[in-house]
Amino acid sequence: MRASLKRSLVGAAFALATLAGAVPQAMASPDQQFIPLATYRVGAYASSGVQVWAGMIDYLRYINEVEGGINGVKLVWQECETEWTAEKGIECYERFKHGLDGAPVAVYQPNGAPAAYALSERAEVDKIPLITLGYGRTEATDGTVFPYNFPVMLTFYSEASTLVNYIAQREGGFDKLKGKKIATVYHDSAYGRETLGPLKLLAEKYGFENIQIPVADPGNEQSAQWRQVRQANPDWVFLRTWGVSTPVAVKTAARFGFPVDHIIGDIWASSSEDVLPAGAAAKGYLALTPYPAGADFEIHKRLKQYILDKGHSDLKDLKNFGSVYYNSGLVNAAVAVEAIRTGQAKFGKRPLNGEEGRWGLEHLNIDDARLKDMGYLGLMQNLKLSCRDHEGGGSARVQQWDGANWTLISEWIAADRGLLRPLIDEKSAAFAKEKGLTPRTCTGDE
Amino acid sequence: MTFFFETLLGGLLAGTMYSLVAIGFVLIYKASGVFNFAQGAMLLFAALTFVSLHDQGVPFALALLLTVIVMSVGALLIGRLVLRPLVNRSQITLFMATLGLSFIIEGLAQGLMGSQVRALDLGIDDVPLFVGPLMLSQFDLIAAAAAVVLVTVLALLFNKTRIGVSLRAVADDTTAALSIGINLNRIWQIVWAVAGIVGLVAGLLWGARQGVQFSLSLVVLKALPVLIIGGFTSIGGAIVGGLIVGAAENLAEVYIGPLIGGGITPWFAYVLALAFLYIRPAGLFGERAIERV
Amino acid sequence: MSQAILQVRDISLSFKGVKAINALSFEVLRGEICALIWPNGAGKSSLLNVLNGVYRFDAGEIVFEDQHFHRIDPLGAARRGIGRTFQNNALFKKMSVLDNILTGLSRHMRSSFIEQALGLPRARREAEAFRLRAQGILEFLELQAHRDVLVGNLSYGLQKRVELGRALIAGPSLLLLDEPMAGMNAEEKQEMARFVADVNRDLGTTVVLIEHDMGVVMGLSDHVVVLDYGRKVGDGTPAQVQANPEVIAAYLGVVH
Amino acid sequence: MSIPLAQHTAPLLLIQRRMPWALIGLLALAFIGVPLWGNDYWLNAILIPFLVLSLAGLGLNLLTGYTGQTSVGAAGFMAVGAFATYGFLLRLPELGLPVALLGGGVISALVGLLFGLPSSRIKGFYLMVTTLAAQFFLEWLFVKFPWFYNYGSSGTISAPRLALFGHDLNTPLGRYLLTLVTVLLLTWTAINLVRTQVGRNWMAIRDMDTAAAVVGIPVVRYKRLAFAVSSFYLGIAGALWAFAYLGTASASSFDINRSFQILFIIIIGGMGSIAGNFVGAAFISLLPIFLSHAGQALFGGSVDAGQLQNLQKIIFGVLIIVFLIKEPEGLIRLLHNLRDRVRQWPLRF
Repeated sequence: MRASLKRSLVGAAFALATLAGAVPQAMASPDQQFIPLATYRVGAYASSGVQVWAGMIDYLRYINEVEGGINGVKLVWQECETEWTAEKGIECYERFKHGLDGAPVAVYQPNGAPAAYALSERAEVDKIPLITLGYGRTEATDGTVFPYNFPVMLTFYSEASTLVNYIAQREGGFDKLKGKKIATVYHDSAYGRETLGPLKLLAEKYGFENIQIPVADPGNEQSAQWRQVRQANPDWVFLRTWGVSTPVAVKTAARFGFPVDHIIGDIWASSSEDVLPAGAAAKGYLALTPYPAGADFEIHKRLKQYILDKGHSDLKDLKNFGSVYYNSGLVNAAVAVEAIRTGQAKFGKRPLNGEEGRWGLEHLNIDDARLKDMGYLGLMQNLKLSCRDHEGGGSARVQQWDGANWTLISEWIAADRGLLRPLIDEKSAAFAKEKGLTPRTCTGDE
Repeated sequence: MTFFFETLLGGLLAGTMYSLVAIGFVLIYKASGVFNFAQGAMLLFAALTFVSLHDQGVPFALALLLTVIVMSVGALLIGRLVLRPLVNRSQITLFMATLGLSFIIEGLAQGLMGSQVRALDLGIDDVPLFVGPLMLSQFDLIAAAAAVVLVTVLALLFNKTRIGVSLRAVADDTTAALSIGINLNRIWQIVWAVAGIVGLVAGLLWGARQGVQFSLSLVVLKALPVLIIGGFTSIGGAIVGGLIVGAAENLAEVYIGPLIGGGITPWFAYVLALAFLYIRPAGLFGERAIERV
Repeated sequence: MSQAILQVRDISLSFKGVKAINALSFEVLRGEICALIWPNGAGKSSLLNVLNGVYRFDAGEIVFEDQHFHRIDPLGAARRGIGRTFQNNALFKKMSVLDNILTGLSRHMRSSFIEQALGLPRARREAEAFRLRAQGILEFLELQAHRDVLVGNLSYGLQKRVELGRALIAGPSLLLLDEPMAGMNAEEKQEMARFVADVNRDLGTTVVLIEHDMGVVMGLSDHVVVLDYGRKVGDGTPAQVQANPEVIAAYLGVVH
Repeated sequence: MSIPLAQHTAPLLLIQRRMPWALIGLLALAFIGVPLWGNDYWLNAILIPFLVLSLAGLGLNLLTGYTGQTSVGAAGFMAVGAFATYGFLLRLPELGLPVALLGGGVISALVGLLFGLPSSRIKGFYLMVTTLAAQFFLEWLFVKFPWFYNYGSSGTISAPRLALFGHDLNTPLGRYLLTLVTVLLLTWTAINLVRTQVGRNWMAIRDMDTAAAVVGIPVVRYKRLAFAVSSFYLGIAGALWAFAYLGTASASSFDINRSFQILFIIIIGGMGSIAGNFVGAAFISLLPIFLSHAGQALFGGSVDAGQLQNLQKIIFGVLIIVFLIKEPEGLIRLLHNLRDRVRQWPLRF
C-alpha cells in the first residue's frame, strides 16, 4: 500500500517534469487564426456550458468547412477547462495568450465573470481584447477607460432598462408605470447586485415602486423571500437568480400563488435548464434574452445541413440544437468571427493579433443586411461598437416557456442607454480615479 | 399577526426538510462516531441514480428498489475500504476522510450520470393550501409527513429488531459491544446503508423542489447548524433542531433581514447554533462526555 | 509560615451521585513524603485530581501554603507550584522527551510570543536558559540518552520518569505522584523510589503519592494516609499505620 | 531550593546543524533560477498561486496541525485580509504596501481572535462549526456592504498599483518576488514559533489539553493565540491571493471550497509540519494542471474535458483517504523516508 503512495508521489514528480514540455497536440500553424476556448464542462454551471461550447465549436467548424475560414484564413481552436473559477481561468489565459504554434490570438472570451474580472487588467497589459457577452464589468462599456474590455450586446444595466421598457409595453405606455410595483428577486452576489443602481434610477424616472429582495447563495430554500413577495404583492417580478435558485424561485412562487406569467427572468435565468426542474409550475414563465431559443433561424438550417447531418456537431444530445445556450454559443462565436473579419478589412486577409482584433471590435458594425448574410437575422441584434461604446446593441427579446419549449413573444426591445450612460461614466470615472488612469480620447480612428 | 404565524408555520415545515438531511448524519454519528460530511454527496448520488433509472423508463417502485440496492452496495464498499482501515483513529481524521469521500462520490455521480439538470416529478403539486387564513404548502406538509414516517420506521428498527438492539449497544459502548461479540463492521455497513436510504428520501424531496443536480449536495451545509442545536447523537434532536432552524431562518429573513440588507439565511442558522453552543455545549439532546485523566 | 504545606479539610466528591471521597481531612507537612494508600473504592486518582483542580470538589476546603481554597483550577494550581504526574501517563505523545520536559517551564516563560517569533535576544537567552535547565533535569533523571526520542516510543517506565521530569522542571513546592510505580518490575520500582527520594532530599520538594506496593510505600514515605471507600481509616507514620487494626481490616483479602 | 544545572555546561544544540544544501539550492533556484528562466505562464499561473497557497496552508497548519483546532473557515479569514489590505491601500495610500499588508494581517488576526473565543468552551466538531459560521458570515459581509469594495458595481476589489519604495511591482516577476519574500519571512517566523515555547505549548494542547493545563500552560490563551496567529497568516495569504495573484477578488474568491482546498493542502502535505505546506500546495496546485495538460497531450482535446475533471475530483478524494489511512503525516513524511533511504544507500552495498 505504501507502494501506491510512492507511486502517487512519483506521479507528482512526473507531473512537474512533463509540465514544462507538455505541448498540447493540436496542429496549428502561423497562417491560421487561433480561437482559445476557455470552457467549463464541470461544476455547478456545467449543464449550460456543454451546450455553449457545442454552439461555438459548430459555428467555427461551419466557418472553416463551409466558408473556408474567414476570407480564407482558417480557424484553429483549443479548449481549456476553467471550472468557471478565476484561478483556472487565469491559468488558461496564460497558457493561451501567446497563441498556439504561431497562430495568434485576436480576441479572448473568458466565459465566466470571475475570470473576466481577474483578466481585465492582464489583458490590457498583454493587449488582448476580452469579449464578455452578457456578463463582466458594466462600466467597461466606457471604452475610454477600458480599452480592452468589451461587454458587448447587453450589460446588466441595459437589461434592467429593457425590462422596464417591456413592462411599459405590456402595461400600455410609460405613464402606466406610475404606482406599479416591480419586485426584483436577485441572487445575492456581485452579479445579482448589478441592477440595484439602474433600477433605482428608472424607478425615480417612471415612478414605479422598486422592491429589492435578495436570495442568498445557493438559494435552495426561498420560502422567506417569496413570503415577502406575497406580502408586497407586486405587479411584476424581475427574477435575477441563477443556477439552482431559479427553479426553486419559480416553484416557490407557484407555492405562494404568484402568477408565473408575471415573472420575467433575466438572461441567466432564461434557459430550459432553469425552468425544466420547476415542471408545470414554470408554464407561462417569461425571460429576457439576447440570444433567443429556436432552431429555425437561417443559420440553423445551414448548420443542420453542413454540420449536424454530416455528424460533425459537438452536441452530445441533438435535442439541444437551438437551445438558448447553444444559440448563445453561436452568437458568441459570431461576434468573435465578425470582429476578426472587420479587422481583416483594415489589416489584410491574415491572422490578426490582439491589437488588431481590438481595432476590429471597435469598428464592428453588424446591421440587418450583415445579419441576413450570416443567417443570424432574429437570432442576434444589430451591433455597432465604437471607441467610446463597447456595448453596442443593448436590446433583448422576451420569450415565454410553454412547458416544453420557448416561444418568442416580442421583437427586439431596446434599452434606454442614453439614460443610463451617466451612471456608467460615473463608475468608470471612479475606477479611473482609483487606479490613477487617464482615459484616452477617442479620435475616431484608434 | 396572521403573517407572523404563517411565517412561523411555513418555517417549521421548511425545517422538516432540514431534519431529513440531519437524520442521516445522526444515524452514522451514533453508530460509528463518524461525522459524515459525505452525506450531501450520498444524497446527490441517490437522487441522481433514481432519476437516471426513472428517465430510462424504469417504473417508480423498481427504480426505488434498485437505488436502495446501489446505496447498500456503496455502504458496503465504504465500510470495507474507508472505515475499517481507519478504525480507532481520531474523529477529526474520520471527518476528513469523509471529505475525501464526498469528492469521490460527487466525481462518480457526475462522471457516470452527467451534470445536466434533471427534473424530478413525484406527482406532488406544490400549490398553496389554505387552512383558515393561514396559507401553507401542500408539498411541505407531505415532506413533513415523510419525515414523521421515516422517524417512526427508524424508531421501530432501533427498538424492535435485533440489529437495532446491537446498534444501540454499539452506540452506547463500542468496546463492550465488541466484547459480547457484535460484528462492528456489519453494524456500520447497515447503518451507512440506512443513512444512504434516508439520503435517498431527502434527495427525492429536495430534488423534486429544486431539480436533481450538483447543488443538491449543498443542502448538507444547511444540516450542520441543525445538528449543533439538536446534538449529534439524537434523532429527536435532529427533528427539533430542524424545526428551530427553519422557523428562525424564516422569521429572521422576514423581520431582521430588511434591517441589515437581507440574504442572511446562510449564516444566521450558524450564528443561532453558536448561541445555543454557549448555553449547551453539547446541543439540546446530545450527551456530554466526562473527561477521564 | 505553618508546618503544614497542605491541609485537606472535609473534602467530598461524588460522580453522578456516587460518593468517591467522603468528608476527608488530612495534613501534609512541608518537606515530607506522604503516601496515600487506597485499597478499595472508585476513583483512586480523584483525590489528586481534586488537589490540583482537575475535578471540582463538592464540599470542604483546601489550604495550600496558608491560602484557603474552595475551588482550584489546574492552571492556578500549577502556577502556585503544585506539580503532578498521572496514573496512565499523560505525556504529549507526538513530542520529544526534551520538548515534553520543556513544556513544564511554561509558567516561567517571560518573553512574549512576538519576541519568540522574531527570535529576539531576550527570547533566545530564555530558550538557552530553559535548555540548560532541561539538561539538568535530563541528567538528574538519567534521561540524556533519550533526549530527542518521541515519548510515544519509550518504555512505560521511562515515560513515567519523563513525566516526573516534566513536573519537576517547574520547581514545584508540592509534587503529586499518581501511582508512580504502577506496572513496573521490582528493579524499575527501586529506581523510581530512589528518584523520588532524591527529589525530596535534594530539592526539598514535598511529595504526595498514591501507591499500592506496601513495601515501597513503607520504605519511602514519612507519613501514610490510608483511605477505604473514600473514607480515611488510618493516618500516621508507616509503623503506626501498620499497627492500626482498622487498616489491617481494610486490607484483609486485598491481595497486593 | 534549586534545580540542578548541567554539570558540564557545554553549549548543547537542539538540532544537529548540518549545512542544509537542499534548502540553499531551493532558495538559489527561487531567487536566481526563476527570474532568469521563468516565463509569464510559470510565474502567473503556477509559482505565485503555489506560494500563496503554501502560506495559507502554513496559517491553517499552525491552528489545525500544531494546536489541534480544526478549522474549515480558512478562506473567510483570507477574505478579511484581502479586503482589509485593499481598504488600507485605498484610504491610507501613504502607508505603503508593506504596512498595508501587515495591517491586513492584523485586522484578520483580530477577527480570528473573535471567532476563536468559543474555543474556550467548545471542542471538536462543535468548534469546527463555529469556523463554518465565520466562513459564511464573512462571505456575506463582503458582499453586503459596498463600503468594503469602494461601492464598485460588481463587488470586486482590484489591486491598486503595487509599488514598493517606488519600484513598480506590477510585472509578473515583481509580483512573484513580492510573494516570495513575504512567504519566506513568514515561514521563518513560523519556524521560530513552533521551535520555541509557544510552539511547544500549542503542540502540548494538541496532544492532551488537560495535561497541558496541569503542567501550567494557559490553554485558553494559547488556543486563542493560535487562532489569531493563524488568521494573521491567512489574512496576508488572502491579500496576496487577491493582489499578487488574481489581481482582483470578490467574496466569492474566498468561498468554502477554498477553505477545503487549504485543509487538503495540510492533510496531503503533512499536519504539524512547516515544509509539508509547501509540498501539499505544490501537489494540489500542480496535479490539476498536469491532468489537463496530460489530457490535451494524450487525446488532443478529443476527450470530454468534463470527464477529465470528474476523474481529477475522484483522484483527489482517493488520495486524501489513502493519505489518512497510510500516511497520516502526509507527503512530507514520505519525502523524509525517501531522503533517509537515499542517504544510506551507499551503505547498503
